[in-house]
Amino acid sequence: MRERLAAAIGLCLLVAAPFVLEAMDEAFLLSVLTRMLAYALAAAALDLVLGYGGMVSFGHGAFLGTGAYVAGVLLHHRSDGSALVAWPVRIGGTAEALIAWPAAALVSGLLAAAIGAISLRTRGVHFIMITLAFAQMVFFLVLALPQYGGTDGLMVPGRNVLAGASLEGDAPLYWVALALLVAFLAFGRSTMAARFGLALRGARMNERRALALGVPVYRLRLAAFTLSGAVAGLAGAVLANQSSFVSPDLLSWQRSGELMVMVILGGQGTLFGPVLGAIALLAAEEELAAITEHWMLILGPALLLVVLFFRGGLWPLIAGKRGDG
Amino acid sequence: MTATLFAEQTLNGLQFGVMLFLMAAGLTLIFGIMDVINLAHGSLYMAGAFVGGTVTARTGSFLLGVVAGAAAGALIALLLELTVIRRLYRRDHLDQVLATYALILTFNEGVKVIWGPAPIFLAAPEMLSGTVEILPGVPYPAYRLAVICAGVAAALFLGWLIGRTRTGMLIRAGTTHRETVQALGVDVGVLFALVFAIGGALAGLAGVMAGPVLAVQVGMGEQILILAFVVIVVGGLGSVKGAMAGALLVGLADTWARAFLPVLLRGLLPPSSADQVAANLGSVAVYLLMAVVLAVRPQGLFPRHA
Amino acid sequence: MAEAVLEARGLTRRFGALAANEDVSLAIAPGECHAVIGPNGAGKSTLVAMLAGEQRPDAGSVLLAGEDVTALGAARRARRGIARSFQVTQLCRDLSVRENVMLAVQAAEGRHWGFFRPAHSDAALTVTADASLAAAGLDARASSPAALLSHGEQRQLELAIALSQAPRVLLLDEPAAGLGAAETAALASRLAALKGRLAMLLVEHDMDTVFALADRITVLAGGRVIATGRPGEIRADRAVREAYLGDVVDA
Amino acid sequence: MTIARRRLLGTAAALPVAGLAAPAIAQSGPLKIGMITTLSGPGAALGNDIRDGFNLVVKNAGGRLGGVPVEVVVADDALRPENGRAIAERMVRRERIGVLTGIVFSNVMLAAAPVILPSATYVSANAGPSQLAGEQCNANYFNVAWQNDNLHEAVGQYVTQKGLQKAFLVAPNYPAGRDALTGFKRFFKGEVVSETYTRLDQLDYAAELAAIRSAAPDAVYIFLPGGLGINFIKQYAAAGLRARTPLFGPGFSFDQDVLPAVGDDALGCFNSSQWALDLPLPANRQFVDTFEAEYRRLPSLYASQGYDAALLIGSAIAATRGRVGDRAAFAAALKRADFQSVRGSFKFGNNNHPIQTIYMREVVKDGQGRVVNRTIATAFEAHQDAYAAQCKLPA
Repeated sequence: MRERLAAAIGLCLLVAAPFVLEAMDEAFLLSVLTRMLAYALAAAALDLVLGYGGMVSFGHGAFLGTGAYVAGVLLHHRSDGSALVAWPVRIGGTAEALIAWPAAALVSGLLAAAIGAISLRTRGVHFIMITLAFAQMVFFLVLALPQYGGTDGLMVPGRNVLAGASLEGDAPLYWVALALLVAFLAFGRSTMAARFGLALRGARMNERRALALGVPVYRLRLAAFTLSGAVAGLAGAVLANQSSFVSPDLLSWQRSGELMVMVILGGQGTLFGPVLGAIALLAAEEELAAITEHWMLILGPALLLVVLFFRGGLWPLIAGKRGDG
Repeated sequence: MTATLFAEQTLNGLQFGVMLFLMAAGLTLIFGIMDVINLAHGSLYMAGAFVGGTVTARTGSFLLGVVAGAAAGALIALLLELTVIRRLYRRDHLDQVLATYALILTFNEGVKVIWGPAPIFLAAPEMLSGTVEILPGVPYPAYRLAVICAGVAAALFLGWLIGRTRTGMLIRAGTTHRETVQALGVDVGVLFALVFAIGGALAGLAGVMAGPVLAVQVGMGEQILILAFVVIVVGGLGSVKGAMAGALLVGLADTWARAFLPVLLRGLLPPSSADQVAANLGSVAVYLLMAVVLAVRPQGLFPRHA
Repeated sequence: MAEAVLEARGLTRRFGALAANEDVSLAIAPGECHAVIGPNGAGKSTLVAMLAGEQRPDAGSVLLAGEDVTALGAARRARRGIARSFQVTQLCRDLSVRENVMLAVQAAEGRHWGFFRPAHSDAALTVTADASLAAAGLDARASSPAALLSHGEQRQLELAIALSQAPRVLLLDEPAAGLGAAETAALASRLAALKGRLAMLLVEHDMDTVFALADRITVLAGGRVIATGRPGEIRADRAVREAYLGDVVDA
Repeated sequence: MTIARRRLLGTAAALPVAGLAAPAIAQSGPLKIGMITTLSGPGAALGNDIRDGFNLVVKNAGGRLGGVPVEVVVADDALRPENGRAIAERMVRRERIGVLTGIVFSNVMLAAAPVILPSATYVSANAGPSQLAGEQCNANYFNVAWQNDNLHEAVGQYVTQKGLQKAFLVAPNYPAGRDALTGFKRFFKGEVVSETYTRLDQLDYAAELAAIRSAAPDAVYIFLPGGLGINFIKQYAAAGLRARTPLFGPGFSFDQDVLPAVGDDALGCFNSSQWALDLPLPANRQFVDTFEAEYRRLPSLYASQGYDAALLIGSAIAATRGRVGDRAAFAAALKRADFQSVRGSFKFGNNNHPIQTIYMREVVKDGQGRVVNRTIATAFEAHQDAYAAQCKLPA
């Protein structure tokens, strides 16, 4: 009950934000919030596999970054009129979000399916490390792409349009990001309470039991991993629009680590927690960086204390209920 | 390509592998015995290099620098074990990854505060700065031969320590039969702190030894850390033998891919795309190796039996 | 004898030089309670693990209703009707008691791909699960996390889960482990009620329970089958008495 | 001089409060100049030098630039494009800062440019990517350092001048690496025996060094930024190649942030730069002396770039009497480049990138036993980058 109330209040705050900030002549903070929401979406997606599924993926940056690149590359080709694929059929770029964003989710999802298919054969630390290794592979391959900027990244000309409507400006993209996040949270919570979630969570708690019951553990996990990768890709597409820029930095292992930090900071196995974790971490980074050049010297120990002494994360403190994981 | 060049490149690969082993040995020791995954191992490596560099500069003795670097690694490791790692033994790997990730951020900034943002100086001693002709017409850096010796010595030391000594017996027993060991009157906490310090000393040693070959700078730990993880995962987590095998394999795969792929692919593809493909494959060769090994043997080459 | 529900043919499993099972064969007829006994280290748990598909035999095969299932893993065999309980209780500890059983029902149905309807309002799961909990006498604890049950309750839940899978054959690995006398008797009477309806393989140390329930008994020692027969025959078997039973009976 | 730290938003809950507490526009006080630069991670030394060089000018002038009191607002981008962009957005949109500088790395620059350039003026204190020199050049973007290709071109030119026939090229496997080698080849007339592309996280160069020995070239050219270069130079010397084949590189691989760490291993290497420690110009002498006195270390080329950026901005502030909001006038003042650059003659081309001299330097030991650069030749005079023609801005 208290958790629902907390979630409802959070939603109200996020809905009110554009109006409040507008009134205070701080509309640009909306752009900051949009970035937080995009990361929140990616962190919540990670929570699905990490918190509920018990799969500690150290490579989700690869899915986030891939989604960002798909959206960015499509816009890039659209703006200079060149072909994305010239043969056997010519495929050009597009600015339409209804095409580009599902494409981003699809490509990231397929990548996650491929990486998951191999990685899920392993357990524990091996899983952590193999997902990291695959993400590094994707990272270096993207770095080497000559036509899309390599380490320099890719400037994204303009933004997507949504069913023909412009997303320029702070508010439209904010609303879209918020809608996507809310939709995913609703879907995720419902899924985790449904049969799929029951089996996935059961397999996390006791894989041997689940197998003895005949639960197709591998397939369920692969499905969850793929879904999670796809949603992280979608978050990447939002991020590409927010920053008008995509960079290989999104695919780096530090970004993957940061997504994990967001999940844990907020509280794993809650889906709402990672949203809070994403907002808190990004806000802390900006705030601390403004105070001192040596901000990492504050952020590092602070994170350490959270891991050591606040295992449940922030959300349970508010919602009064521990997460599933 | 001549046979000499092939032999030289193979030696290069093995040499790089041994360098990786120095780093991976401590990591796999700590994982194998304490079941702790320590991302901050790279920070110990960095600390070893910085302290070793500073001591070498002050005293003019590289040997003292090596000793100081290893000691610094051990000391910091001990401090970490007592304050942080100790609380992580009964936690899952996720908590260990995150806590030690936080340590990386802290250490990187801490080193910057103490030593400044610029890389620092650390060179091989005069007597090792020349070259030795190992094959006809192939001068080889003497210092790299010293690195190989250090790596082999570390491997032998670990083998002896774990396989032949009472401490080693207790260490091995401590992982699986904690209660039995405690009943023998041995303090497992002290034992684990000791292991962590040994791991730290190895990391510090690796740091100083790498100093004359690599840049001693903030962030130097992470680059090699990821490679070291590839090494121990390929070799089989927790196995020193596996770490050696993994290190040599990764060293060879990396070096061979860079040395020979362009030549091989030029026979198959037009030159420009051959170079591009070869360079891309070379970039990911070690990760590819790891993916293949784990796909075939999910526990690595030398799995540790529980 | 009717065709065996579950049959082991020449199962062999080695760990290094040690043979945990050596050429073990046995067959469980429909409705039969087939007990496997033997001293510690005789290879009973390894046999169960191979029958359930958790371990692969080095040689030999496993047949389920005449079909070779040796190549199938644990999950696939479970879907074909092999259920098991564990010597050391295996529960989803943070799921509620009811959810543990619901998961078993869901697995028996084979439908895991529901994304929208909450499992708790899915009558296909809850009706069967609740009935099963009531039969096990656990209905009062239905919403408590499994981890909070007493040991005896956990053993009951373990059995309730296995029965909710609607299996063709049930592998019971020391179901009475750690239970008191009263609890063991209750368990025995539950199992007795299943006899004739469900084929069971019973690994058990408690000889009273074994001789009370078993239609046939296979004796393992050192990984080999040293005798198979009706309880009376086993009691009279000289080899068995020497190798194993003697200690118990005389004691 | 004061360097104020920016007030940023607090946690999400504190959002409205933070907004009320900090007024959106600074109504009075000193003129703010935004400096986004890299102060943490492996690239921190570069940003540190740019900042110190810039601050030195402000300090020497008693907290003023062009006679106007200024406040340099510094923020660390941690070499993350996203952070750089977020900081830029904050500085431009919230604090309404009109002049920004300081970004070290082109990936951060390209991420921040779309936010900065529509409403503020940017003076780059480090090398500029080809995009911003060519088609995407901008009337409000000025580069007071050099265009990425300049230093590579200079070495290509010099190696050709010296009559060296066979060159072996090494760069990381990414577009900037390929661009660098393309820049070298643009002016190199001899034979390229190999273009070797290495990993971007490469530690060990033994394989490449063996290939170099076997190819026996007349010159080796490397483009290996940051720690990669240090790794390579150390290993090149240890392999005994330094005595056989001269090693060439761009100036930043052999400058004062790197040389103390590499030491004698760099002696005898040749490199190109638009600036040098020993340039006998009064402006340069003053810069080097005051920098060393202030920070107790020798300045690097990054420091010289930060210093020049401050001088350039100061000249435009003086010309417009501090009215940086009049962007056209401010840009026009910048374009005149009416300042005494520490590198000697300096002017802007049509694309707001430098037309300048590029020197060749050799790494030597100075009188005090320090490893430094000595200027040995001039590779180009009044050199302009190859992308200027693609820029539509008027000259």
